[in-house]
Amino acid sequence: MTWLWSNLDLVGELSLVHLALSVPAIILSFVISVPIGWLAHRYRWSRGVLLTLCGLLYAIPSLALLIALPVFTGLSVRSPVNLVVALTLYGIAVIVRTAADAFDAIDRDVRQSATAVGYSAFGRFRAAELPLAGPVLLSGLRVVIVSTVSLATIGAVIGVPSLGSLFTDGFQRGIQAEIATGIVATILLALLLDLLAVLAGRLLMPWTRAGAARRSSSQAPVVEEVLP
Amino acid sequence: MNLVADGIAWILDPANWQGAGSIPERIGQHLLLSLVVLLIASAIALPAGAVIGHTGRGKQFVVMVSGGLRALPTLGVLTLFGLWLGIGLAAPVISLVILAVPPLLAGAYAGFEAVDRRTIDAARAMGMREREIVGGVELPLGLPIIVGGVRSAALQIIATATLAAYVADVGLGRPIFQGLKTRDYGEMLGGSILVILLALLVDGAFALAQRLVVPAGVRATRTRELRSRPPRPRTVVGRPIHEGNRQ
Amino acid sequence: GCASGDPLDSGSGETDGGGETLVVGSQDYYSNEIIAQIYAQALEANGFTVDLQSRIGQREVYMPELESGAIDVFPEYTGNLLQYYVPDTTATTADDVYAELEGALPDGLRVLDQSSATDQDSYNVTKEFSETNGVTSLADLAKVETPLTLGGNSELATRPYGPDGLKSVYGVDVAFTPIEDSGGPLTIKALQDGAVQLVNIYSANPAISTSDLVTLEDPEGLFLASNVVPVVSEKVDDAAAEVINTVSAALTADDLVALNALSVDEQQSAEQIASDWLAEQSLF
Amino acid sequence: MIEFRGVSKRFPDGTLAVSGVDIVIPPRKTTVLVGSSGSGKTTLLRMINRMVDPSGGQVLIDGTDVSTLEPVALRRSIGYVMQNSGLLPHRKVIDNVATVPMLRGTRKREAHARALELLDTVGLDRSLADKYPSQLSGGQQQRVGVARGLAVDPNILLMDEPFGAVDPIVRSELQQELLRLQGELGKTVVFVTHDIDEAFLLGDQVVIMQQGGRISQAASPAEILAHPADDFVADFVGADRGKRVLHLRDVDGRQIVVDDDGRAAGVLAS
Amino acid sequence: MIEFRGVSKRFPDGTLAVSGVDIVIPPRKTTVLVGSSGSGKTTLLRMINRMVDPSGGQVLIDGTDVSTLEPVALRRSIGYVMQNSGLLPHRKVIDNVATVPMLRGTRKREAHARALELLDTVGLDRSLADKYPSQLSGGQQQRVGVARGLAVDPNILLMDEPFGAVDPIVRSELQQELLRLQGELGKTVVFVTHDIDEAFLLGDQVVIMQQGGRISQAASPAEILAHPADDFVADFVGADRGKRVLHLRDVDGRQIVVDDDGRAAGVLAS
Ligand SMILES: Nc1ncnc2c1ncn2[C@@H]1O[C@H](COP(=O)(O)OP(=O)(O)OP(=O)(O)O)[C@@H](O)[C@H]1O
Ligand SMILES: Nc1ncnc2c1ncn2[C@@H]1O[C@H](COP(=O)(O)OP(=O)(O)OP(=O)(O)O)[C@@H](O)[C@H]1O
Ligand SMILES: [Mg+2]
Ligand SMILES: [Mg+2]
Repeated sequence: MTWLWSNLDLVGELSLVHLALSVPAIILSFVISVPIGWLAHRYRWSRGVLLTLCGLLYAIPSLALLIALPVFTGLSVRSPVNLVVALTLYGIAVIVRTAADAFDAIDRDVRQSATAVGYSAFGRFRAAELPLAGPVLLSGLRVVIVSTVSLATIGAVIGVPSLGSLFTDGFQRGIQAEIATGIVATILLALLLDLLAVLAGRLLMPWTRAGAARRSSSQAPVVEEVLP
Repeated sequence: MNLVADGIAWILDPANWQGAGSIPERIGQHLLLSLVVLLIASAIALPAGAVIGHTGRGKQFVVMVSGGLRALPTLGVLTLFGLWLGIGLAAPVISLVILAVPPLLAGAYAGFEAVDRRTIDAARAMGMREREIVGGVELPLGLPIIVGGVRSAALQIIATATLAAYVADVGLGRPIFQGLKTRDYGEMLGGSILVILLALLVDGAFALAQRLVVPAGVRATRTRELRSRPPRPRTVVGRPIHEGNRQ
Repeated sequence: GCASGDPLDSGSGETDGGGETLVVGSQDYYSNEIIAQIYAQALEANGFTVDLQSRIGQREVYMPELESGAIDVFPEYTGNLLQYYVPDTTATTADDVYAELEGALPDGLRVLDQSSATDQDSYNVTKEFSETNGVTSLADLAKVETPLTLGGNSELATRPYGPDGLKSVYGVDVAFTPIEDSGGPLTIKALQDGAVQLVNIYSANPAISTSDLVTLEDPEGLFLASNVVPVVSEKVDDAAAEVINTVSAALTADDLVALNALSVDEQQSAEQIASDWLAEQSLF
Repeated sequence: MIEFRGVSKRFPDGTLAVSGVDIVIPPRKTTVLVGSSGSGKTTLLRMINRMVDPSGGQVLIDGTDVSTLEPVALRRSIGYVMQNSGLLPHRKVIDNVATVPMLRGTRKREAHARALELLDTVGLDRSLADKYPSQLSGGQQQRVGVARGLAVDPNILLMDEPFGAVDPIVRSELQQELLRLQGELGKTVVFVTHDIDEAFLLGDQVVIMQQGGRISQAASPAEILAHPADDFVADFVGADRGKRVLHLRDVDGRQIVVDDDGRAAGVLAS
Repeated sequence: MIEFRGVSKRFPDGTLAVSGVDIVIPPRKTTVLVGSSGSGKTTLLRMINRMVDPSGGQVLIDGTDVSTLEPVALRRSIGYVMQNSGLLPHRKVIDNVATVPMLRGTRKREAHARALELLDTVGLDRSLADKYPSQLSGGQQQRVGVARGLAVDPNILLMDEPFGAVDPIVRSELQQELLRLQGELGKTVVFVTHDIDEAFLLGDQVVIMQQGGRISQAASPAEILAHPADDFVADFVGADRGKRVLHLRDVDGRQIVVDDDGRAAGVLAS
């Protein structure tokens, strides 16, 4: 506790830095994954390829990715952009499958009725498929939020400051309170962003609440991340 | 790109295939560590997920635990336990178990949850006991999803077990750390490539297992889902009395 | 305070030609961070704009950035830095090392005055081990019967003074166990638990005295002298150099151990320790 | 004989699914519970094999209060057939049919032999025994469901909308089959449907239920048609066919029976 | 007028869903396609608004081959109502109804005003306008579906088992409502069902389809009853009500109409 009080500034600063690393990665991976997921859903043949490729990303050890990426991007190893790119890749690995499943799960009847009333292909995507995939996409986003915030700490090992710096520093100096603070701050940050996502979901998808009032069964699944 | 070539060269260098810390030894350590972690985590998460999936109670618990544990930064847990427990395998095993529990729990829960309630209801109405339902109906039908959870966990463990090298002289993380600190990027990438290959291999094996555990009768349905004809929507009535708990 | 600045402003300090902002970097090592803090605060106190980027990992990560001009001031250690550029150097004394280092640095980089404070690699054993085996010097290790394991950061495995150096200079065979905390508590715990018998700890580490360790003498000069020295880019003008040199002159070896103790034992932040020290020295 | 005495059921969430039901279900006859969705038919049915316990009143089988019986044993002694057959998708047809006997300890050989006979009974080819449920048509699955319900030769057979999800043609076939079977076996059948036509076809006694789980009328089909107990029953009985008040009309020399809306209902036998 | 000329459909997987269909659907009348599951009713229906394109033959609307029309525009000019209403669950009732007019460029105010009127037309309270579909009952949802189908005042209304998933009582209500509406609006309605009773009730022309997507008979209900084209039709027409050959029987002084199995079908008007 004493450590925390005398280092509140540091923790606050690192939290902001941590946010600045994870939020862009979260947003990017979401924005990139949705179209990929849609492709995987729309074109059956591409599904296996896309999902396997994205799953592959997950198999790359994070340290190795952080070091290897600059070879392709030309960035410096400890450039925050480098870390953001790596986090984005991991985010994509998590969310593409969920996105594909989200589009798969849309009620066929609704989809067909949207076609039947005369939506064009893109109109249908924008007006029906995207919002209807919303709840499942949100659940995927929530997983990405939590895992990205947690994974961003790894940057400390290669010199990108974040809450993870509290781990490496506390480790060297033998200050357990520092590490514990880092862990708790990371979790709080993840939960905070998660909460924001849930609130945003409520705001953007008011029908999910209306539906829940009547039948609670049709909510988004809790569990997303199980491979097929 | 020549970095990748360096990595491959490092792997192919016969000098790295013998003596202490040789590639086969590292791979063996990595696999063994991953296996131990997977077993421990499974022993914790699978029964818990099964109970929650079977009873339908505690869904919130699954969401909370898998969300909360996922938020736990592996590096932080590793260093914290490292300080407590010293060098060696204890700290990495603990932190990897924490990493593996969420997908396993989610998989087990989802596997049990995914079984058609009407099938379970029918089994109960026929007079199957709860354990007969769990073992004879839910487990075989949910197995593909459960194995999916194990697969996902295994993949993450193998990729992350590299961190074990932070506090223990074990696994394919060693060449990665060592290469990182000595600017021998060939060694580092070589280690990474090995980890990726290992992960792919294990993932492939699980993918196969996942196909194999799909019950025969269920596989037959896969082909016919072309059209949707929902029967009249109906409720499953009542929380049936389980054997024994008379009121 | 001015710790890490805008997180998305990547390490490339060259972005704007303002020239006023000096980027001070530090290793991923608490002691080094304290020194960097001292440099930064001293520069700021003298009207320079400073961007302090702490904990940039190991030499392999930050040296390329120094060379590229992304970092302007970096606290370094003469011996270790020289070995980075001249792995097979034969210099061992502080002055020799400093002289050779000046020539070894790539274009665009130079070292300012070296400080009398040193923080060099040193091999340590527990007092108990020292007494039972009668070991006080690295040369004594050759006669120890039981197998020896050396603990230290993984880069130690390939350093000239690592296991290979021990073998060639002192004829000592050691196994190696990597412990990635730069001679921190884990290393000491491993030593005390008997997981390793010999550990590499920086000589300014206060744990050497608090944990009752014995630093083994190095009669053959396996380790190079390694004094604290600032490496700077061309952006550092004479006025700035003057400020840093004043700091270097004031910093003693005992000071450094004391500062480190404040960090590890009192758990004070680098920023705090640096400003207290500067205030106490009243250099400016 | 099954007897409901002042039976009510309020679910934990407050829904009153069944309220104050008194009814006697005669042995060896078919009693059909009919009513619209949510009227408590399923809840009532499931009280018989203790899948639901009443929150008030008693359910008696041959004079014994079921609440004194062990649920698992009770369920194993009562046949249960549901919509979508409820077959275990990962077991072959024959194993599905033999499930309950084997749970009760019958040896596999015997249970299988009996299961094959049951396939004959419900009019299925024995060659289907080694298929999985998903390889059968909906109608065949329902037959397997009935065979499974009969596997332990129970006195009581509960059927919850067993033909609700199949084709009209297949449904009609299954209804005829059930009539035949019941003629042969004479079980006490309790049958739930929401189709008044099916109720009138199959039921010796028809129980009309309304929202809130109350019984509006319980009598024979003809009795109900002739003397509906109240407007609800009259409405319900008529609802499914427009109106049940019929007229005769001559089309091309044949006597067509039409209803109030002029809709054709059938041809009068000449 | 809609005309099918030698229309066939073979799906890419080889299923022959419709084969050699020739039929004329008269304007301002209701034509009902009836047949058991998989007989190609939906496929046939969807060829009208180009949700499915025939693999052989032509579909003409008022003499124009639909394959020359732009699918999206065509669909926007034809009402479509399906089972489970097919409402967009994330849009309020009023937005659902106003979808197509707004797609066609009608201004939001106007489209909403018209949508409110349509709610009246289909007998829904205007207060439901701001609810989401999931907050309505099944019957209400179907009404909204019909309102949406009528929103652009189309000449043609396609209805694919619109009442298949609702309660018998509600279904009967909706059927009456549709009859009333059709009396007022006089659209060309093509209606799919697998319920022969519903077909006879609603259809001016009833088209009986059999497996393989062939038409067995297309005629008025009375005509079909009086002269079924073949055994299949006779069977199918009879299937749903046991037998349609009826007899009169006296119960307590009232004339009850019963079928061959002695099952009560109704009461003869005295
Ligand atoms: N487990 C439960 N918890 C709460 N309410 C329930 C439960 N099961 C049923 N109900 C409610 O009890 C009422 C009666 O349900 P029940 O399933 O018995 O009706 P039903 O007549 O069988 O309807 P259906 O024709 O749809 O099968 C309904 O309002 C239903 O929503
Ligand atoms: N997209 C498709 N691809 C392949 N086969 C299809 C497709 N759509 C329908 N079929 C097949 O074509 C046949 C006719 O289907 P259709 O949906 O028209 O029947 P239906 O009469 O509407 O049946 P239902 O009453 O079940 O709705 C069926 O055998 C069906 O399996
Ligand atoms: Mg029911
Ligand atoms: Mg259809």
